[in-house]
Amino acid sequence: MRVSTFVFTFILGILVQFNIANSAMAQSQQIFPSTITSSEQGLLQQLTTAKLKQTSTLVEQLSGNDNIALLPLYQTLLEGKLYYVKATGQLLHSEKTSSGERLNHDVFTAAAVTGLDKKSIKKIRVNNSLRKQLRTVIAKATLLGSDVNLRLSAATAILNDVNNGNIALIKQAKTSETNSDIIDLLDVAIAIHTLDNEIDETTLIATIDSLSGSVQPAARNQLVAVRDNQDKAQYNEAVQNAAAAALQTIDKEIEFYAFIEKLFFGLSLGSVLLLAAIGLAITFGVMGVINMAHGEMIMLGAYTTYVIQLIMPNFIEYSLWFAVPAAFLVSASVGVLIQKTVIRHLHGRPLETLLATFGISLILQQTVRTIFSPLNRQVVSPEWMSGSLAINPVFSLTYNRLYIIAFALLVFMALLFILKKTNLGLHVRAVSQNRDMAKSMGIKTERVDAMTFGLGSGVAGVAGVALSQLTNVGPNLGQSYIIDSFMVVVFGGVGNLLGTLIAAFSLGVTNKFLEPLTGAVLANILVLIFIILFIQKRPKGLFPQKGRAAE
Amino acid sequence: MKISNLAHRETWQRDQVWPYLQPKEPIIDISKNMLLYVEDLSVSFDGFKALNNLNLYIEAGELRCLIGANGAGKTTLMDVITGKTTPDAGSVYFGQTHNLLDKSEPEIAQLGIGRKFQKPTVFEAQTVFQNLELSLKTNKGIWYSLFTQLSKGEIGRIKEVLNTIGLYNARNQLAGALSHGQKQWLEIGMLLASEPQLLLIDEPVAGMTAQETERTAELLTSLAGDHTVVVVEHDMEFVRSIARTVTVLHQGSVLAEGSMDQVQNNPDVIEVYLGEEA
Amino acid sequence: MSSLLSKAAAFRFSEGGVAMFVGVLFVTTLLAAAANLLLPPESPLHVSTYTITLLGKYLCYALLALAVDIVWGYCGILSLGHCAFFALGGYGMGMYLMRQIGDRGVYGNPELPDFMVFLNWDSIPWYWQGMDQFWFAMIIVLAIPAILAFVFGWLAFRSKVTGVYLSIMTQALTYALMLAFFRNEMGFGGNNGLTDFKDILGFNLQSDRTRVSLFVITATLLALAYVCSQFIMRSKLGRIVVAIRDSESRSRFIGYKTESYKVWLFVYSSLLAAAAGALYVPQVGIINPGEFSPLNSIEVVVWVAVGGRGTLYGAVIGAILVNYAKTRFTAIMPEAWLFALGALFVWVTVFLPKGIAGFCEEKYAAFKQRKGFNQEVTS
Amino acid sequence: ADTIKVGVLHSLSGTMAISETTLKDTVLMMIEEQNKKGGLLGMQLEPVVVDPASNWPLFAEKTRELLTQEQVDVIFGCWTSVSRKSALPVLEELNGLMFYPVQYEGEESSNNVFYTGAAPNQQAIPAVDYLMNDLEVQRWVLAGTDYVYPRTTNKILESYLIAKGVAPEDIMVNYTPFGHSDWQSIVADVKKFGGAGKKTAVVSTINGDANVPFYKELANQGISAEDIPVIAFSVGEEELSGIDAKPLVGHLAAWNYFQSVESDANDEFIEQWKSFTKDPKRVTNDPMEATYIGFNMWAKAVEKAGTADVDAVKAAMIGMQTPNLTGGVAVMNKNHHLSKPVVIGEIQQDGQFEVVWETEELVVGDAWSNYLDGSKDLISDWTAPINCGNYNEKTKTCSGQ
Amino acid sequence: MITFNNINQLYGGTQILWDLNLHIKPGECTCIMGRNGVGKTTLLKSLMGLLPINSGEILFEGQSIENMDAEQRAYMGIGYVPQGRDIFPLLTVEENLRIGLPCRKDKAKKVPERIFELFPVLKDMLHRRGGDLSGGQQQQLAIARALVIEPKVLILDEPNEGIQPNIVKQIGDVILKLNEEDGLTVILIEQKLGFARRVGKEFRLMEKGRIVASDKMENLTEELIKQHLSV
Ligand SMILES: Nc1ncnc2c1ncn2[C@@H]1O[C@H](COP(=O)(O)OP(=O)(O)OP(=O)(O)O)[C@@H](O)[C@H]1O
Ligand SMILES: Nc1ncnc2c1ncn2[C@@H]1O[C@H](COP(=O)(O)OP(=O)(O)OP(=O)(O)O)[C@@H](O)[C@H]1O
Ligand SMILES: [Mg+2]
Ligand SMILES: [Mg+2]
Repeated sequence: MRVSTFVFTFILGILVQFNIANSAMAQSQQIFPSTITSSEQGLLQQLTTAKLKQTSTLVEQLSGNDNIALLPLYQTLLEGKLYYVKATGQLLHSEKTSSGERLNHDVFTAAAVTGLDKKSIKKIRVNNSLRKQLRTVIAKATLLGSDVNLRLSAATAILNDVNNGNIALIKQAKTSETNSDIIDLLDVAIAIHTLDNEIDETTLIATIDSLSGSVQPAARNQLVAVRDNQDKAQYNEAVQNAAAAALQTIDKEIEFYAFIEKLFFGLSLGSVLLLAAIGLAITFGVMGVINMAHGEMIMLGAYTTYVIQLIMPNFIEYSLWFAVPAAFLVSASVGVLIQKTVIRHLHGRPLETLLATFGISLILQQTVRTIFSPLNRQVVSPEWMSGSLAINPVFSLTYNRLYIIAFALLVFMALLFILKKTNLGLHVRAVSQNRDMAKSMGIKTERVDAMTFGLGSGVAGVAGVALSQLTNVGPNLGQSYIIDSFMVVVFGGVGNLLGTLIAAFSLGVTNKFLEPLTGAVLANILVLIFIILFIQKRPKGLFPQKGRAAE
Repeated sequence: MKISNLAHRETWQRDQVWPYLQPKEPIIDISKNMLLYVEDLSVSFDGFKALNNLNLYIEAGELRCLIGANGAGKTTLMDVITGKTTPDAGSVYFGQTHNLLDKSEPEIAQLGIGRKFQKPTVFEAQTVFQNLELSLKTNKGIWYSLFTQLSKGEIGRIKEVLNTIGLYNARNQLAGALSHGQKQWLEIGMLLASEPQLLLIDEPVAGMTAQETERTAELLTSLAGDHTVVVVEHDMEFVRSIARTVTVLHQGSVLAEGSMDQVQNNPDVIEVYLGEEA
Repeated sequence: MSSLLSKAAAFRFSEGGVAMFVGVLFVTTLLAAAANLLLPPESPLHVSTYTITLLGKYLCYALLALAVDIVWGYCGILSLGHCAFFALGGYGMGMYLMRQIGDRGVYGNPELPDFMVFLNWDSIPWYWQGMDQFWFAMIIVLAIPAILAFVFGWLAFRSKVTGVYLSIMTQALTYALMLAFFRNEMGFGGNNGLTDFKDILGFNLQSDRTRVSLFVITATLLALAYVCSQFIMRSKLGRIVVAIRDSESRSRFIGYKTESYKVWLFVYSSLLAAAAGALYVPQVGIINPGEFSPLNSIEVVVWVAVGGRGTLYGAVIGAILVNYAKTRFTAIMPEAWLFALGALFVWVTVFLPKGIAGFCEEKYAAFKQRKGFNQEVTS
Repeated sequence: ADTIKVGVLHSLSGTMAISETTLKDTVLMMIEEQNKKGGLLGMQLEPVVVDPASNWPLFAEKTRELLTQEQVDVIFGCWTSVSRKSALPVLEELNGLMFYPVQYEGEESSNNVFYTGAAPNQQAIPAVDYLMNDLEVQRWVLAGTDYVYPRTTNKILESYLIAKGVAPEDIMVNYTPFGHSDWQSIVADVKKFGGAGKKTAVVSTINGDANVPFYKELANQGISAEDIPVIAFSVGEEELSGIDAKPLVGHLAAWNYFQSVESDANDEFIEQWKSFTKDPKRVTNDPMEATYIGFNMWAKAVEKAGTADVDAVKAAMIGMQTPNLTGGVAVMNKNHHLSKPVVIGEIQQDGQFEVVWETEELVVGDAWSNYLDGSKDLISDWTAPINCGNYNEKTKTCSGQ
Repeated sequence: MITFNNINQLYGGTQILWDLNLHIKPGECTCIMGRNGVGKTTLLKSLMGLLPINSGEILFEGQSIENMDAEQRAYMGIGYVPQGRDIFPLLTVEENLRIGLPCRKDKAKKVPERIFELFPVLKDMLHRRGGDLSGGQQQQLAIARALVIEPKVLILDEPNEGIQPNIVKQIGDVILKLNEEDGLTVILIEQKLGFARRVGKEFRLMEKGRIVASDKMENLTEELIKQHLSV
């Protein structure tokens, strides 16, 4: 216990440090200065009084001149941070810091504006269509810019909206572009434009061929349009056949990626199952405690993540690094507590642990409800966990899932190591097999029990951190995983860690391959039935404990 | 079965009025005077050969001793005969007709093969009396068990067994509370109560005093003849006192077979099993 | 000598016990029924219809607990999915009651239940055929759970699925059923389930008379099930079952086909559960897939444990007590009742390992010993 | 009696506690407020809170308990349809009175229930209209949790969309189980469906806990509100307060009320709520407004009737008007449903909604959808001479009676 | 070395040990004998701390240990070979042996070679699960396992049960060697007279939970045997 208090204070100390550093960083953010024509100035003034529907026309007019100087305005508006001072009409970039105070800057001069209260400024509202419009405007303005990432997103954005108005810009961009990814995109854009406007058959066919390797949805849609078009004479049979052939190639490729994608989905579902089940594989699989409160250990881990984020609001990006050990400690201590107060009295009565831990799970849930309210709590995903790694337009891997797969494997390895290679592991197994004999061999059974249960619970807590990134953090979090966890452990073979791993992944993958065929509900049911039938074939799971002793 | 008895059966005992409710006596064809055929039996566990091309024939009414080094495969052999372990190859026949390999444990038991385990196994949560009651030789069907009552004869039989195994005073004790040796006795008792044709007895005298050992020896000798008995034991004195034919197993196959004297003087047996002095 | 048998560990309940149990049950039932029907509502002794329905519900739960106890307490088969049979029985009855509504539903369709009209079904699905006949519905009520229990049991016990593996599989079973019944395509009303029943066998379900009758019928059935189970458990079959619980392999080696015994018992138990479910539905007025929820089944196990497993009356007491506690707690301390309930479970398992029944028996035995009632068994 | 008893039938534990506890608190707050004003008819209001624990049969049991044991005069309660359906027969048998404050699938009108939440025509249809007209959506994903509300709503929407000329292959319907947490495949499908070059939107009737992982997955797979907006009917401020709203910005919800609506009544209500819960961060939501309206209407009806007697109050309720929180008035119609405004809002970073569209006038709640075969001809009218919840205008009969 | 003073022990309601007094001399090999069910195993379990005693005192090297946990007693140097072997069935033979290492004074990390010299079979079986071994092999493993903790006293409960004759002899040699060469104190429960006579220096006869005779092994007369051991 003393160790854990120490670690806690230590973490807290660090958190405070970083908090300070981070808010300092936020302040130093810059907004570009600029100069603006007077006609634009007039439009800008109208912005403050315009209704939402008019805003869009104003933006259109503003963007007519392609004035790069207005970029900060668009950007601020897009982020929903554009405000104006009611009295003067001055446009502000206004942002709330996590401590609740508002920082106001002039949009164009970036000069700080102070002395304004909540009532004296008003937000300029944006909606989806406006945002979309702004993005296109920004794309146009940045397509020739110097920032590669901006250019890339601009090129991607423009792909969905190639028209005679911007084709010149696209072509110009292509001549000066050096980045090959962007060039590819621009090529596709030009090809789309060509398909739409060209009438020469050979050019059309050549363009179609050039698109046949591209899995860009825009390109595909254009090809579909060509193939199915009845009206335009230039799309004669040859052209349409070429389009159909190109589509076939594309579809084959898409299908391939769809397969890989499904596999990835399956693995990632599997990793979630693994994380949820792995603590149970210890408390239940190794110690034989039918721990119905396992789900609540996961829940505690998730809530710990929430609390950590509360403590360090400016440091969300790194919060998970603290949450993992903290969740481990919290869940482990609760686990040890449960072990010392309840489970200890239930040696040799495994089925009864089910009842007691069921009671404990009710208590824990209600405790959390009382402390944190029954509402879900908000756990923020750090930036590096959001978004996806785009391999191509039809196949991308979401970062959070990638990290979670890696994390699950890591936790798994660590546990495997502890159980197989350390004395603790050996002692745990000995105690679970023959308590009296273990005692006679000098093993401190009580301590081993507490540590094992703590370990299993702690790992569940760690799983909670990961799950907080995927789903709700609420009092019912645990319940939704408990059945799956048991299913995984049993399917894999009780007491076999490797079995748990394989069971989790195979169930995940099976589920994800079934889902498109049957729908999510039926897929779930089928997997359950599959497990039930499978157990008939192998009554002790995938990896049964073999040998005489198992009988 | 006496005639009068039969009549009594048909009219008075409800469960036995209908022939289909009577326990069917399995017919064991021992016309060749052989009860058990074990041929070319091989068993392996993860590549380890516990039994290796084993051949063994047991005559009806025989008392056979099976000895052999630790790990020679004696218990495994019994496991195969009673249906607990499925062999890789070979055949096991009970009489001329019953292939034991395609039968389940209860079927084999109902055929009349009883077994005592090396490590005593009894129903720990039931009393000694109930342990014996459950092992009685009767119909083992569900509906029968639901409506049956212990008959006078059966109670007498249980008492008799209780006396034989010296646990009469402990009859109301839970079997789980018996000492190791007492459990051994109880298990032998259960075997007696079930009156099997073939008794497979794994190390009956382990943990018994010299006198108890003697008593066991007498008991087994008296059983032979009506029953066929196969005994595994490491206690050479005991083996000597009961043995007519002795089979020595080694590394899963038969090393030697013959009378006690022959076996005892077999140099191979001395080397791998008995040690010089025995 | 045979009286000696009744001394056996698991069969401590004396002959008088059955009579006592049935007696107490009947007296209470009849008194409550009479107090409801005969006494005017103002009378202080009047038992309200609310109480009657509540009691009826408890008795259904008691029957369910009995079913669980029989497989768990006596045979060691810890079923975490017994509510599947309960709910299936309930659905059978629910279907019958649905068909009884006839054209009194909101859409006035004489044939289709409301939810089917609602989802544009044009005819009644085949598995709803015949459910308007009471006798047929009752056959279905018992047959479907029994068949399910048989198939599941046969598969599982034959392949020697035991212990927690079996428990988790039963859980998977009920979970799968829950998901399936949640599906609207199944034609059982999806999440809303079956509700808004009007009458049963022509009797208005809302009338006090019908309620009281249902209550009395439940009590009778519980008594019947109790006597029947007691008979089974005290027969040799009961002892074999306990033997299987303690050492299945030993039982096999003395010639018992343990899988058949287990299947038999499992089916018997599922029948009790189904009957409980069928009686439950008209009394509470709704059946919905939530009844399949694995947590419900676990709760039933907890009732049995609290009452004392391995004793029939323990299961009954446990079910009634825990549910009564639930009713009280949810009313008097709505925010904290889960604490109380959770603590109760923990406390009972740790301090009363044999449940309330076990505790009482121990005390009773000690009391008898003190009083010098030493009844040595003579044989 | 010297008090008027008000039953509160909301789950305080189990899966529904997350939503329903708030409503329990709302009722308690309203009661406290009313008592400060001197109660009703000179009597204090006494709340009777019970916990049906998200267990449907318990709703029936607790309703009976409230009506017969506690003898309450009115019940505020239920969230899910199934809980209402469970309580309904008891209410009708014992002639109780219940106010149901949640948006639901319609297709019901009981003499003993007043429905103060939205019927499908007060939420779903306007929402689709908005998407179609303002956002020019051409392809539709109807995603819902597999239970009655989404099924019905989607059914209504499907026939509505087809009536509006949308091709069936431009509609994708998907159902998931309760609490579904792995949305990878479905979101990928939506992405594919939306990648076909036509403006696509998701109409979400996804319930409860399943929303968080759904939106997270949308964001992670790079689907933004500008590409494929999601309009939800079950996501309100309360739900958003438990979500990191960053990835949701721009997605939509259709309700009859948002906390961000600017009106004096609303400001006051929010203030009151925050001080009642002693939590300055507590948010308000649509079902709370429905509870607010229901409670005030009931109070007014009691005063008008001069008694808390159920029949008298029921009669007094019809035609009753009380201010709602969006600055207008709510009217109770003959079919026991309200007339309400419909507002559509975009989710903001702070978990609030920004109103982007609202109906010009009040929409009358329709108990029986005009877009379902079975219910086209049904109306509900609880005044003489019809006095029926499901009156068939064609056959001129009241079915089920 | 070990002294039992007035030990009483009950299982639930039934008393097994009655005012039992026993003294074990250091460096001796003491044989405890008695019929089935007289309480020999119970006595050893009480010594090991696996069964609580109801009254009385147990002294180990002068220190009273009746309140200590079994694990402490193991650390103090009591090595236990139980009746029925109690191998950890799912651990490999090697792991079964390694369990005891932390108890050793020298904190060795590996199972000492000596063990395999005494029981060569185990060497070949290091990686097989303990539970798979034949009964006799398990028994040898159990003895080896107890020796790993380097005990000062070795207590053996019917160590020859189910062991082939030549190994029985070996075990006898091992016990003699440990006892005579290393000076290890040995307490042995043995039913087979021959073996007891060969390795035992002292004997104690038990009946109904009491020690009824104790003396040097030479003095174990036929009469005593008849009186206390025969049925
Ligand atoms: N289930 C099993 N898995 C792996 N190995 C096994 C199994 N059963 C038996 N063995 C091995 O087979 C060999 C023979 O074992 P068995 O028990 O038959 O010997 P035994 O002759 O009865 O010996 P003992 O006299 O010591 O009891 C042993 O080496 C044992 O380790
Ligand atoms: N768990 C228990 N509960 C109740 N009584 C028990 C228990 N274990 C043993 N006994 C009783 O204690 C007595 C002594 O048992 P113990 O095992 O010590 O005998 P033992 O002398 O070692 O016999 P054996 O030579 O058969 O091993 C026996 O009569 C037995 O019935
Ligand atoms: Mg053997
Ligand atoms: Mg002993």
